[in-house]
Amino acid sequence: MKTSSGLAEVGVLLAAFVLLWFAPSFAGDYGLQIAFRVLIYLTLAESWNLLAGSTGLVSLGTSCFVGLGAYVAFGLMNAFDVPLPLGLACCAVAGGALAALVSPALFRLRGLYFTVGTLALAELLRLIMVNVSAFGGASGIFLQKDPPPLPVLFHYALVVALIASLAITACARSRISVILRAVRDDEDAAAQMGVRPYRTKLGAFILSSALVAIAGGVQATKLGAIEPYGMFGLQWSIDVLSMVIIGGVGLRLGPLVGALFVVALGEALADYPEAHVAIAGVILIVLIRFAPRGVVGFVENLAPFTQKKRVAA
Amino acid sequence: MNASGAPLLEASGLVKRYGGLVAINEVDLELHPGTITGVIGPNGAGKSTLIGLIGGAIPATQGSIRLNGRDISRLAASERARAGIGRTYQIPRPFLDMTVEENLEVAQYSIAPFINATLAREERDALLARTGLSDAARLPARALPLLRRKRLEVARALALKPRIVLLDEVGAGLVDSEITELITLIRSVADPNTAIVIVEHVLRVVRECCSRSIVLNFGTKLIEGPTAEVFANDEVAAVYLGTGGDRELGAASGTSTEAEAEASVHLESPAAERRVMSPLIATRSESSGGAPLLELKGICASYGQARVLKGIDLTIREGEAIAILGANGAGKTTLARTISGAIAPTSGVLRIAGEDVAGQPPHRIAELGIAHCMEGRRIFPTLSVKENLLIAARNASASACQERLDSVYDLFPVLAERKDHSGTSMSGGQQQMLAIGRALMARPRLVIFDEISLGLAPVVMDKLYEALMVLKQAGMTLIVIEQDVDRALALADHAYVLEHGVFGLSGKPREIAADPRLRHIYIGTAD
Amino acid sequence: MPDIGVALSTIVSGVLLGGMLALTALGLSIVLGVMRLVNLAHGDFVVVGAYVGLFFLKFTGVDPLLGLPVIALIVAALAIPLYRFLLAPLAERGPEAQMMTMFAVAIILENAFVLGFSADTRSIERDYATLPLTLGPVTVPLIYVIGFAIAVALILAVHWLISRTRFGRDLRASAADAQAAATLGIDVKRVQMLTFGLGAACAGVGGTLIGAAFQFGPSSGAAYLLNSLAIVVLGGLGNVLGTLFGGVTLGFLQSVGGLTLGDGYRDLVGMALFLLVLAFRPDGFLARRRS
Amino acid sequence: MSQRLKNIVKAGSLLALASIAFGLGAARADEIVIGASLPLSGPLAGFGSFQQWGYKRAVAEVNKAGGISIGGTKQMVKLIIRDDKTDPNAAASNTETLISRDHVVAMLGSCTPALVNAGALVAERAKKPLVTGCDPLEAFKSVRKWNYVWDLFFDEPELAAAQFKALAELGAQTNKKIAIWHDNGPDGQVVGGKIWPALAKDFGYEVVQNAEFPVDNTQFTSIIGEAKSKGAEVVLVDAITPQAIAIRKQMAAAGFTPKVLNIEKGAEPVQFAEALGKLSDGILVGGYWDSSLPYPGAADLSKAFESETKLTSSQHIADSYAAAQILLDAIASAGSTDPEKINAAIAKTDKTYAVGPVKFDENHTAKLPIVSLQWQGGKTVIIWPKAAKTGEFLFPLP
Repeated sequence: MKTSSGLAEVGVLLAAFVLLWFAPSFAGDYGLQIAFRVLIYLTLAESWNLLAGSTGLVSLGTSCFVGLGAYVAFGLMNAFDVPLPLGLACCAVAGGALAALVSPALFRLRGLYFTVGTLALAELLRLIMVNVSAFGGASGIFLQKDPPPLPVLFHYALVVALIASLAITACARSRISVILRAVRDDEDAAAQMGVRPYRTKLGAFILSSALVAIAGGVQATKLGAIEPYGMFGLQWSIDVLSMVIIGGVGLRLGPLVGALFVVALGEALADYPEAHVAIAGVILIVLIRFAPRGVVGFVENLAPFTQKKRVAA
Repeated sequence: MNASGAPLLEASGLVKRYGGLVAINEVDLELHPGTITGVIGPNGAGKSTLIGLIGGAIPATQGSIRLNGRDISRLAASERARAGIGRTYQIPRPFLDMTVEENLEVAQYSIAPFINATLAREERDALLARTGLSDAARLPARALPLLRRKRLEVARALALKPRIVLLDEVGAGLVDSEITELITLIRSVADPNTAIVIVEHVLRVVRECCSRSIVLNFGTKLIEGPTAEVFANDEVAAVYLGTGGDRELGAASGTSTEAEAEASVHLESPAAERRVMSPLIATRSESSGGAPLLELKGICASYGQARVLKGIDLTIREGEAIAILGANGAGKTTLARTISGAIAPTSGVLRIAGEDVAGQPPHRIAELGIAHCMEGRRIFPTLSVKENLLIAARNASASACQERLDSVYDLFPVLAERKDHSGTSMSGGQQQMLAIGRALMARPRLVIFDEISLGLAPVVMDKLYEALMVLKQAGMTLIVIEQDVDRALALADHAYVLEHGVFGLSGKPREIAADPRLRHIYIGTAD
Repeated sequence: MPDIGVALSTIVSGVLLGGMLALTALGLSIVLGVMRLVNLAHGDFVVVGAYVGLFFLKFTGVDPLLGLPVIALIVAALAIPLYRFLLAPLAERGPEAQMMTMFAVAIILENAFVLGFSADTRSIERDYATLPLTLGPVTVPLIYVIGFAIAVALILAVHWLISRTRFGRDLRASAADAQAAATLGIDVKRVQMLTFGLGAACAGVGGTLIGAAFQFGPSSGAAYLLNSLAIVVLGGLGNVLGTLFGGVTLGFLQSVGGLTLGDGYRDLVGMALFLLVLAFRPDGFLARRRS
Repeated sequence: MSQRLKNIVKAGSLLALASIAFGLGAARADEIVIGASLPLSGPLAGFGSFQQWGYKRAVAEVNKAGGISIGGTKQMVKLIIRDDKTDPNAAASNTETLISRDHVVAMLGSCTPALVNAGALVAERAKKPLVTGCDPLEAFKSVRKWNYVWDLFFDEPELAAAQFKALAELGAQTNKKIAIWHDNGPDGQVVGGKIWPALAKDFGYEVVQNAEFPVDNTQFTSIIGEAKSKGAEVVLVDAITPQAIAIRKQMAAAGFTPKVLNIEKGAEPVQFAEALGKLSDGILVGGYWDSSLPYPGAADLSKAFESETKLTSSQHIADSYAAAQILLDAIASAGSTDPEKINAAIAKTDKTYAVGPVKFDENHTAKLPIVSLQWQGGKTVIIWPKAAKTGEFLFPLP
């Protein structure tokens, strides 16, 4: 049952992937722009979930890896003229390496302290980027060659999102899932059963960071110009947390719904520039208060015929 | 593979200190394949700590552990599990949101990630059949009642295919028929290549399963030998049952001495004490119109998903002292916490002096004169002794506070000596005195004493119970929750025995003490 | 290498400034210690304090330093409803819900500042804010000395409040073991509410001082939040005197960083230090907590 | 389990529906839609609000006059403004939305190189013309060779040279020791890191200190201390407003009063003087506009802003107003909403606007003439060049 449903989920993901692959031919420019944003956000949210859902670690350090990916991608493409796919692969390596590098320090921190630590890490990296002129300082750097056209970038984003979703599916539907859930639910009891909690958490952290870094690379390529304030901005981390909370913590569809919601809300509210930030804040407060399991959980509660099922994602 | 005669596991000179507290002191242990060893001893003797030390959950302060000749003292818990040590937790810690089957998969996949799925399934099915959980394979662990959770603990430990199985109080809180099932299970687990350790309060399990037994008291090994001999030992019976006992035992442990106990608790004649204690005891109110001070009707309460109390009726009038007895996990502490408001009852009526207070926050209930001397003492480490005491004196004037402080100091002079030290810098017994004094500082109408004798030397327990007796004689209303049956019954006017969330037995202390069912619940020797 | 006078002045200024910033961190620290809440709106509370100080001066003409008690009360009065209506209902829901709620409050506040007071950079204009104080080779801003003195006085006062008074006792007990505290008769929610108010009041006072010493605008909050977090971690969560210590230490090290590497590296030094302390002494700062 | 599949399918269709829904909302056929992404919140919200006013005024004037004639019929101009929260990512996505959803025919820029670039790169790729101010020309040119983006603003070398020329012409007597403090933003690096040191040499000054700091720095004590100890009498600063305020206060508090203090960028808006009060007196700042300048509409613009908003005006209303006028004029002269035609028309711009004569060069830039301003009593007066002078040079710094 476990494997068959896992395979079914993979099937749905692949079908969606194939369908969306042809989106550039029917979606129109705007649809494609929106879909691109949703896919990038989806990648970030799925990656965040990969870490939080499987290990219970709440990170505010997404921006750190988005920025890292952006700078690595630009650096390599500008300096060595590497092709984009190779550049993105290097982003993944860099993201994973940074995660591995900081994990001895960060994993000493539990709960809230981990969150604060990731926040500090992101800020530290931003400050380094702002100060060190080799990375362009506050001016940032430009991509010297022209980025690929939107449909191509959309395909990159689609592939990254697919990888992130498949990773989540693998973690939630395979043998690994029981190990991850055991570590999340009771680290000590899991250790008594032979699970190595540190390695498990590290694996999730590296995978999650690598995916975020790729997403950062793709996003940066689309922008064509990056600087530390935008790419290392706290906004990324906050957006991800908002998406996950809005979508529904621990629910398989949470990140997708959250990403759609945040992008749609951003689009809708940007037309009311005066107060859109405050409106978004109010919506967030109301959702946290009255929909503890996010939009997905709320909809499930509304529809009693829908099977209520918590998924470890 | 093991040369016969060589121990499978060999621990020597194990020491575990928590700050100044010695939990395990110089314990040696040898486990041979094919044996079942029992570890018994009173609460707080260090039994679970010993399991933790072997299993790797607790790093040892000193000493070495060798498994099959290999030194594993420095290995993490996960590596020891992989090396073949499986353990259960005293309070089952299954992964609640996973199914029973998945709980086993954690162990299976962690030691053999690429195990063939069919093979893994067969192994699981066999384990579940053996532990009697076949019908529950697809249920979430959360849905299991206590006994079955304990079975799951055993099944999980076995899924590691261990050489050493450490079973921590798997019998606690089970009724007799369940114990019989458990014994069958343990016997079925035994095989010539495996060594089993059973830490147990339910002596019947030890007697029927273990060839050898070890008695721990205050962290040291008191005696070791064939189970029958160990059980026949009078000293052991005295220590274990906590009745009277040999006071020198406490002295031997080095953590608490008679002299210390004498200096810590100061009691004169009851009449003198009554005068001294008067600031701590609320004057009787006539206003409640004859309503009982505390009245529970059909109280049910849950911890998370697990229903713990299933309809408790209890009436206490002013000046009464009642004892609530029961095995581990019977719901005693939950009852205490429900009365003091820390847990809101799911249904039922809770009245204090006629006023319905079910669902009120704890501080409101404290205001009404209910004090709760909590299990585990719950001393605030960041507050001094004096501040710990003052915290409970709500809305009292400075002079009233001073009066109450003086009375508590008079009762427990050691607290006066240590008044500016951190509350947790004192020994366990002194902390318990602080906890009692703190409860009294509220000038309560009723005090709930929850397991105040836990982990204390008998001589200190005696002193504490003398103090409670004085309080009772001074007119205080008391609820005493105890594992130590004799002391509690000596104090109480009325006793209740909790069993699976309901009162299974109640009556006058003398009747209860004589009731064979009590011994059955506690020691399992009724048959 | 700068000359000795410059170095001394920089370091003394850094230490004084650190003490001043410790005041803004104090509020964050006690809220974190008692409520286990990373108040992401704390920086904006500082900004609220600065605006309140600015308008206090504008409308009453009274020097904001004299009005500090009133300013503290106003900021606390603004914060308490936030606890009562937004945070208290989420008490059982774990730290993320409360943290995100305060983040939402932060962005609403920032937006409200822009709408209400425009995006202009402001400063509380006082003569003493721009006078130098010279002692031998050392020249430091007078306002730093004033701010430091006020900060030290206030931190000592809060220390006294927490270590010597009934409320302080309740607060420490609630922080150590909320459940036990409640059972002993403490109204933990009320304690938390007052603590939240006290934290906001400290932020408010700190904000007014900062408003006089420096400049501020609607989006200044984030910088103060991060700075405060660094100080809190250095000094130990919920440790009042430790906050002062943390502030002074950070100020000193940031000045040394500024002197040797350039002013741009001040914050970098602070953050690096913050991470190092977090990584190597994470448990020393608060009773263990398991999530 | 099948429910989960259904959920996923549901979500997929939701995504499809959403993309269709977002695709709607096309413009009315008889409107000319132009768009702008502006920093209306975040650190640069101050600039954004001035620009918004300038853009809106230009559009309102055209509409009041009956709109623009396209293929013989008059059409109204619709201006869509979106907030980028001072975040380049948002500036880029706003621009994408304006192009792909709102089908704008052309756009107006944001403010500061980071935000302008983010939007401009999108416009460039989509081949939609974008006219912007608020992006110094060197920084603008360094990004790439532009085809569809046009920038009218000051030229950093010219701005940097202005104060040196002014000091020389006005005869300010100093010890010729100069301290340069600049941020590490694009224009800060160019002006403070390269142009000023070179000019100082040309004008016979000795640079005793050149300090760089990040854009969000708040503490300048060691920088100030060093300049003081080295006896600099001329201090040139390139920093944004919050930092400019902090620097001035910290200089005073450190007891450092040079004879000349010039603060580019940050000292320009009136909030600088409001926040500093008396301390702003005597500070020099290069400007590219003042309502006293003899250009058509300059005086009216400032008056209109102040009477409408009750706020003090800023030179940013002028470049934004002019940028919008240039774009609208180009649409009118193209007589078409075809982006290519509009772009070609922008290239031909040669007219004097409220900011002065505008003619784009081959780099798509138009230099605005520079004046040297000095804060005196909470207002700026032009002290150089002589032709435009509205006040006397206050020397030394009080």
